[in-house]
Amino acid sequence: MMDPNVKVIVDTVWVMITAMLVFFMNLGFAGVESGFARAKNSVNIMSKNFIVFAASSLGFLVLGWGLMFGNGNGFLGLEGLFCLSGADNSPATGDAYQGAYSAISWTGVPLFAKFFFQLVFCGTAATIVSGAVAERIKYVSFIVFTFIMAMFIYPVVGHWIWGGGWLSKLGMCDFAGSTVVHSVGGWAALAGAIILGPRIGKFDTGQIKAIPGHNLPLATIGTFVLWFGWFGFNPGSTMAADPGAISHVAVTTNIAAAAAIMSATIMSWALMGKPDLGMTLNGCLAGLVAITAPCALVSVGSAVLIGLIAGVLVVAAVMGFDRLRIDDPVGALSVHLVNGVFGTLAVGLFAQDKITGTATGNGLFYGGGFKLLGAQLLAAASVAVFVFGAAAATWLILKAVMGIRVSREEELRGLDIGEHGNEGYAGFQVFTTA
Amino acid sequence: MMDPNVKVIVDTVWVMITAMLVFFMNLGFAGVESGFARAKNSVNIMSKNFIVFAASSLGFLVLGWGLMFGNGNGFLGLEGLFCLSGADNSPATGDAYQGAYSAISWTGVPLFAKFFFQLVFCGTAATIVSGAVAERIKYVSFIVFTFIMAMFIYPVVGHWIWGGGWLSKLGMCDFAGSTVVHSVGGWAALAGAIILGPRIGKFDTGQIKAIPGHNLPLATIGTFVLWFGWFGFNPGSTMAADPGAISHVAVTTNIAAAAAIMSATIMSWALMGKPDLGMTLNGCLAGLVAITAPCALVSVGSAVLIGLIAGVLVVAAVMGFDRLRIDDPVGALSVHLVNGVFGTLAVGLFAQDKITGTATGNGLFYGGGFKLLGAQLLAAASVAVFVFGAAAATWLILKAVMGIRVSREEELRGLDIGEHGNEGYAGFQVFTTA
Amino acid sequence: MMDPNVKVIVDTVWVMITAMLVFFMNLGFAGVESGFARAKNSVNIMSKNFIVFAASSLGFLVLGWGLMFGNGNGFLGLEGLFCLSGADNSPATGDAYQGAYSAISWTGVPLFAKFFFQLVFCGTAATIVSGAVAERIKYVSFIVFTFIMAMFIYPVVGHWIWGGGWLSKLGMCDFAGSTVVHSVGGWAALAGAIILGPRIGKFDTGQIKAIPGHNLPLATIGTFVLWFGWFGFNPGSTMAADPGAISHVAVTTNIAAAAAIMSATIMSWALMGKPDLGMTLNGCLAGLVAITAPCALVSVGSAVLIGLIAGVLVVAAVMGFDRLRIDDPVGALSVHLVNGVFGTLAVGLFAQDKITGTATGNGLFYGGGFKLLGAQLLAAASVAVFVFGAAAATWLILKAVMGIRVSREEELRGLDIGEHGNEGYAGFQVFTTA
Amino acid sequence: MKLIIAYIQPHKLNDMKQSLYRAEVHKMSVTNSLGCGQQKGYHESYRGVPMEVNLLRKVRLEIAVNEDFVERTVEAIIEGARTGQIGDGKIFVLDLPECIRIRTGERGGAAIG
Amino acid sequence: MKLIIAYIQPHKLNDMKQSLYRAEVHKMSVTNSLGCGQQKGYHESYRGVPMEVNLLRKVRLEIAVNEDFVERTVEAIIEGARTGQIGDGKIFVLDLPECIRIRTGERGGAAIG
Amino acid sequence: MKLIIAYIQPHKLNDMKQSLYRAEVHKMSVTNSLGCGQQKGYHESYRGVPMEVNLLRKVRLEIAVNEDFVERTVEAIIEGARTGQIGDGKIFVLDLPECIRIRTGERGGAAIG
Ligand SMILES: Nc1ncnc2c1ncn2[C@@H]1O[C@H](COP(=O)(O)OP(=O)(O)O)[C@@H](O)[C@H]1O
Ligand SMILES: Nc1ncnc2c1ncn2[C@@H]1O[C@H](COP(=O)(O)OP(=O)(O)O)[C@@H](O)[C@H]1O
Ligand SMILES: Nc1ncnc2c1ncn2[C@@H]1O[C@H](COP(=O)(O)OP(=O)(O)O)[C@@H](O)[C@H]1O
Repeated sequence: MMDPNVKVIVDTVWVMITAMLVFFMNLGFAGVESGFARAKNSVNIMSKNFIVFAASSLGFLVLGWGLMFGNGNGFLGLEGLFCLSGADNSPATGDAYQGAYSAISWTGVPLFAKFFFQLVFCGTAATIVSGAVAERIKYVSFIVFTFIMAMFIYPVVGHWIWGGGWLSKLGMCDFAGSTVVHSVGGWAALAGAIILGPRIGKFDTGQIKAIPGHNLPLATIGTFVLWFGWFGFNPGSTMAADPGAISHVAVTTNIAAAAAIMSATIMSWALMGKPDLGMTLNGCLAGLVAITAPCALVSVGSAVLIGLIAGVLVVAAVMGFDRLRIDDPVGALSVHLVNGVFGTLAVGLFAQDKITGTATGNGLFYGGGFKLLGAQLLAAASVAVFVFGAAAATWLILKAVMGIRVSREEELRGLDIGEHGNEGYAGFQVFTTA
Repeated sequence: MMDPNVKVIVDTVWVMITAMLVFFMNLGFAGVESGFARAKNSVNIMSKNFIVFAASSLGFLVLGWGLMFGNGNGFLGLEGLFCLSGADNSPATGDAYQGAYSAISWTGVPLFAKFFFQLVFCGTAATIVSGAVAERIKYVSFIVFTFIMAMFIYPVVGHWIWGGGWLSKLGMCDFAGSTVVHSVGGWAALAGAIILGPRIGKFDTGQIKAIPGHNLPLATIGTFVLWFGWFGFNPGSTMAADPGAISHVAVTTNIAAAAAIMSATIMSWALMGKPDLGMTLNGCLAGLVAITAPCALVSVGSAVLIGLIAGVLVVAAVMGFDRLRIDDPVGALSVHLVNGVFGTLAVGLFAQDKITGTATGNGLFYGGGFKLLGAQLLAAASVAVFVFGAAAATWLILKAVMGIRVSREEELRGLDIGEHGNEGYAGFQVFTTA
Repeated sequence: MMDPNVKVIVDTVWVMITAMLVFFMNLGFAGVESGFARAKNSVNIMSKNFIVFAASSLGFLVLGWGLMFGNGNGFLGLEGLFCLSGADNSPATGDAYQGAYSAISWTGVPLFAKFFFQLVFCGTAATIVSGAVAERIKYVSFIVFTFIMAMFIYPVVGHWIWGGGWLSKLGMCDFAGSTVVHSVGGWAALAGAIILGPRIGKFDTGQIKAIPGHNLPLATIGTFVLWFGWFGFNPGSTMAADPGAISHVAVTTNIAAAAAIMSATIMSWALMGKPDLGMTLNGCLAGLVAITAPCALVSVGSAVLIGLIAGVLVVAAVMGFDRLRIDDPVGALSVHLVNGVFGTLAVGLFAQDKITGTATGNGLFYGGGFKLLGAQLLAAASVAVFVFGAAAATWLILKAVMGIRVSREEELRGLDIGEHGNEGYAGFQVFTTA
Repeated sequence: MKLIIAYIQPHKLNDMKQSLYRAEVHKMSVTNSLGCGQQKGYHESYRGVPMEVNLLRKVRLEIAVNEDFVERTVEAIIEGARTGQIGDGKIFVLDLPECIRIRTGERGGAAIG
Repeated sequence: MKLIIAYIQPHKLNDMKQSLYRAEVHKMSVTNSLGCGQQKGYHESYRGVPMEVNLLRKVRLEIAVNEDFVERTVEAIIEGARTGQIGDGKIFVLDLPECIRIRTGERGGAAIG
Repeated sequence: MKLIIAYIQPHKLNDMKQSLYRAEVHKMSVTNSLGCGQQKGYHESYRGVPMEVNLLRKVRLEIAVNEDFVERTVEAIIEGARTGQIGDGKIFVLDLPECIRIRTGERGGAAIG
């Protein structure tokens, strides 16, 4: 047995560094979302993506953490609710742990390390919403919604799955957050996109109009950063420097992304005649989202399959949401919602018990029958109902109270001038006809 | 007691990785500064921000390190001055250490690890100047100034505070460099901005004219990178993988940034009617600068307060420097100087003895009386006098010898063509009327 | 002797984190290459740089790794060729190791950690080609070539030098890959650039025409990211958290870059009258490439010299390739090929035996005579012959089978529209006259 | 022949293209422009400094037509561009003595369309 | 009516707007343009390759005025744009037979201002 | 005097500058423009949505010349810009009653060159 102090140190170093990488994903989201939007809204999108993490940081500290990890019932945390105020003797683990946050006492790092790592995940869920509501939402309403996300919606689901709640008790397993982070963000985004309605011009004339993004190089940079950050997101979710697990997760994560890039590119090549860069980028993210839940629970071969499927799904979904007249400027729904759900189910299909140590039982394809798959399905469904419902309610209340959509004039001229009084690219000649 | 070899290894890994993150901040500064400037000067600003770290690397190696950490008197290092040539038996620490650089023998990592970590801090101080003198300074003069900064000005102050000099002996405490790095950079920048004078058109007609930045998305990307890098800057300053300390510092650092983002945004919303993205970004940096000195010495609650104040200060300062007719295109003074000083004093107010192990005594608000606050005040004042004086002298000499400002024609056409013969965005239609 | 488990853990953490940094270099290449190209080709270049790592990931997994590290003869790996299928008991090292990949059993990390680290290096070699063939190559042909690179060309050379092949047996030493990665990429790029021919307008009228890059800030951002990533590339190549070695390598790597930045800038200042930002950036990369092989084998002083020379070489080479009418839009040949070769030879000149532990014998300047230099020369030459030959053959076959160059009309209008149906900067007014 | 120059609100460009097509005017040239007119512009503040923006984004059209097309073209522009609000823009009609099609060298009315 | 087209140095735009306001000319359209004239341009080198830049950034103005405003407008432009150095630019005055205000349909002189 | 306006394919700009220099026409102004003409444009798809691009990138030239230069200028433009393919562009020639050189105040033919 190795020196326990050393283990705490190395685990903490690993958790902190991977958490920093996940934090860095905020830059990635900002790049992707503003790159896929129009120049006249670039400042607004940057502002949203920037302030969203500030709001999450405050909201998750004040209440979110407590609701998510506080000892409580199957649905909510109840102990040490506010500002990490609960008793805690971290890094003590297992039975040695005494405190208000037992659900996360399996990892032997200081409380603040746990908090910081969980905080960056909360921020990710909140930022996903930003993309789907882009180019038309009121800045202030978005900020308020972000607080609701970080303080209530995200932590409640988090409690169910990672906080010792009812879903975890049913054996549902979401290793790094395909459901907890991505589909939670996705369902909230869907509610927002539907309630806001499409951007002016998107579906006006009956048929679907393309609204090209203003800076695809920026979107590409953003996607690279997200891919990079995912090496914190997934391998870091071990919350311990376990050599076998972290290297396995890094490889499955990367190969799923690679496979999805290929299948999404080929798919768009086939369907549209040319390989659309936007689809290639969305494909990468789709693969990463899909492998997030299973990354430590499946083999490298399964990861390739999961990636290939994710890449096909995302292209179909982007086109599908347009057909459904749901306007998602950056493809956030196709990436995070659709593939968050798929990744969650993929665990039920491809999981191999203890492949990196985590006991999950086998998935359907490995003789585990429907037990695990059932739990995953139930989780996906119940999260859908709760998050979509809660988010829709929140959006509708905000709509009634303060309004959530900018005026037609402002939308036409651009939210940069309207909401911020700034121009994204002062001096540049930009056609703002669309 | 844990295996000392292991401690050296883990500490070195931590120090090296966090140092790399701090290095990465160079990208952040480049993005923020060029984004806030005009397109016609973007190449010049990128060039300055790029070469500044090369110059610092050479200058700090040749002399800076020796002056800063060499054994000497209260004001200067005298032993092993040049090129790390002094005797040294790192990673030996404390009494076991024998060598020319005793002041930094408290950390048990190899000499080169100490050097690399300190080098990236030196580079940060030098790069701060770049923003305040942007859009009008001669490239060559800036390069020369950078060498002076890295070889003399920065190391001298560094010796006073981190090199066992007179201020450290008085109990002054600057954990990660609000004074050593940020206000040193800030005072040098102030001297430069005053001696250079404002950009053409900024204050010409008597009143203040706005000169919008050309690429706010780039500025936002840059700020995200700085925020990311700060997780190396502050937690890394433990120079040891101390689980409790590094996780505490990460949380205080992040929450101060979040609080400052909020207060700066609300402040600009209130004062200007709309939330200016530039102010939100400056707010983030202000919070980070302000928490740099106290990050390991104060509670999370205090960090929130410090952040809130920093956000308000930076907005007031940006508007104030305009009123004073001091032209700082990117807000470097408001961020690094004003909040560097504030952060230094905040230690004297909010410090709680040994909160993460460092013995500082309590600050004023925690019953420590004026002892610590006094030392912090004295440090802030003496650094102001020395750096402003030394920098002003340097700028004036350079002005006499080689000139420091480009010609009027060149400034109007842009420094990209004038100084480099390049265009930042060849092919793009950019209005260069302002 | 320290706890072996701990060593495995810390080494794995180090290897994984540095590998992530190397992965991140993909963003850097994308930024540099598209920034130096024209706006009308920015989407295509981003697409190439994005998909190249996906293709490498799949290709290296399927076959590349096995050819490179599988036990075999001096020229090829033969055991465990496909999909890491060979027997392996990593992290066992030395004699304790039993498996198909003995050549890399010197590092005590899990197989997947070895694979992930080697994969990101393979990706780098493949991506180098992208820059030299930019603005005229067919997307599909580039993708096919990338698979050939990752599955055959790169692994074969890798086997010779890092896989226990004939060159390693001759005592040739390439610490982090000046030859294995950079000159391999460079020779393949040279073959491509020659066979493709220059871009329309580059040499048409007999004399050389300048084709300015469309986004130098983006190119600068990219170079910063590469510099950052190199701290994974070189220090990580220890594949073990050896405090002395990693800190030494970080310092030599950084100082060589700094010196090269200075010499390249001064050189372009002298030759062209003004300091061209593009040359400064290429200078940085040149220094990094040149120090890649010697980083752990030479002193800091030698690193400065190597950097200075690299900076001069790259400027001369950029101008030289133009004179030779070889069109390399981003300077990939001058950076990776010329300095990859130079760095390889520099080991033979400046190496000091065991300076960080690796036994190389001394270089020429340290009394080691021509032994080491000879091995380095032989390696450089044989790699040149093999890679240039293999790549040229591949390009010619692709040319015959599917064509490698886009049509004149497409090249004039831009590959973004032609190959992808996208615009990089929709809405922006961009002159596409050149 | 006449050369018709029109300044319109950027977001009306698509509507106007439609109305021109309906009027069988298929050829035009578009540039973007900044305009200063009745529309007084707006006040913003950048980093705390108030700034008055009085050059607003407009789109400039140039359409060369034969005499008999002038009126329908003007009407089509008005139909497509009009909102009734200040800032709608202006149409200027110039005489166009000569017009040449580069491809064929045709001149005059034949070259217009 | 006349249509006045002027090419000036970009950095003189603000001065010129002032002088036009003083001359009570409040309406104008501005585009940016590249110009090649007496001003010979400059030599640069990009990555070691010399390049001759002879298309310089200029600003193009278009101002439609009634006859009685022509002279004062021209003078105002000269006053605002002149530096006495090569590159100051040119003014071109065209006849403007017709002018229509899209918002109201007004025509002729009434529509100009 | 005449004011010659030409729309050409962007990539022909350099050839045309050459042919104009040969014709001793050294002064011109260039802006970029989007054009819609015979050239039908092209179909693309963005994120799976088909889009029809019918405004193509063109370059717009403005050259003021004295009467005796008109023909050679027109020919030089045709020589430089012509490819024989749809999309080559158009030349429009307007009367130019007045021309002023801002620097000197010179007027008329003297100010053109
Ligand atoms: N006399 C003029 N000369 C040149 N451009 C003009 C003139 N009058 C109007 N414009 C152009 O038309 C645009 C709209 O004019 P404006 O007066 O705001 O519209 P309206 O006449 O409907 O109030 C202006 O922004 C400007 O670009
Ligand atoms: N004959 C012309 N046709 C079109 N544009 C012209 C002509 N003469 C000058 N210009 C425009 O005016 C600008 C300034 O002309 P230039 O000859 O440099 O000024 P100056 O006459 O003061 O020397 C040129 O860059 C060009 O844009
Ligand atoms: N009647 C017109 N009015 C304004 N611009 C025109 C007109 N006809 C042609 N153009 C411009 O010339 C360009 C080339 O015209 P096009 O008809 O495609 O060339 P071609 O006549 O050789 O087929 C168009 O894109 C447009 O910018």
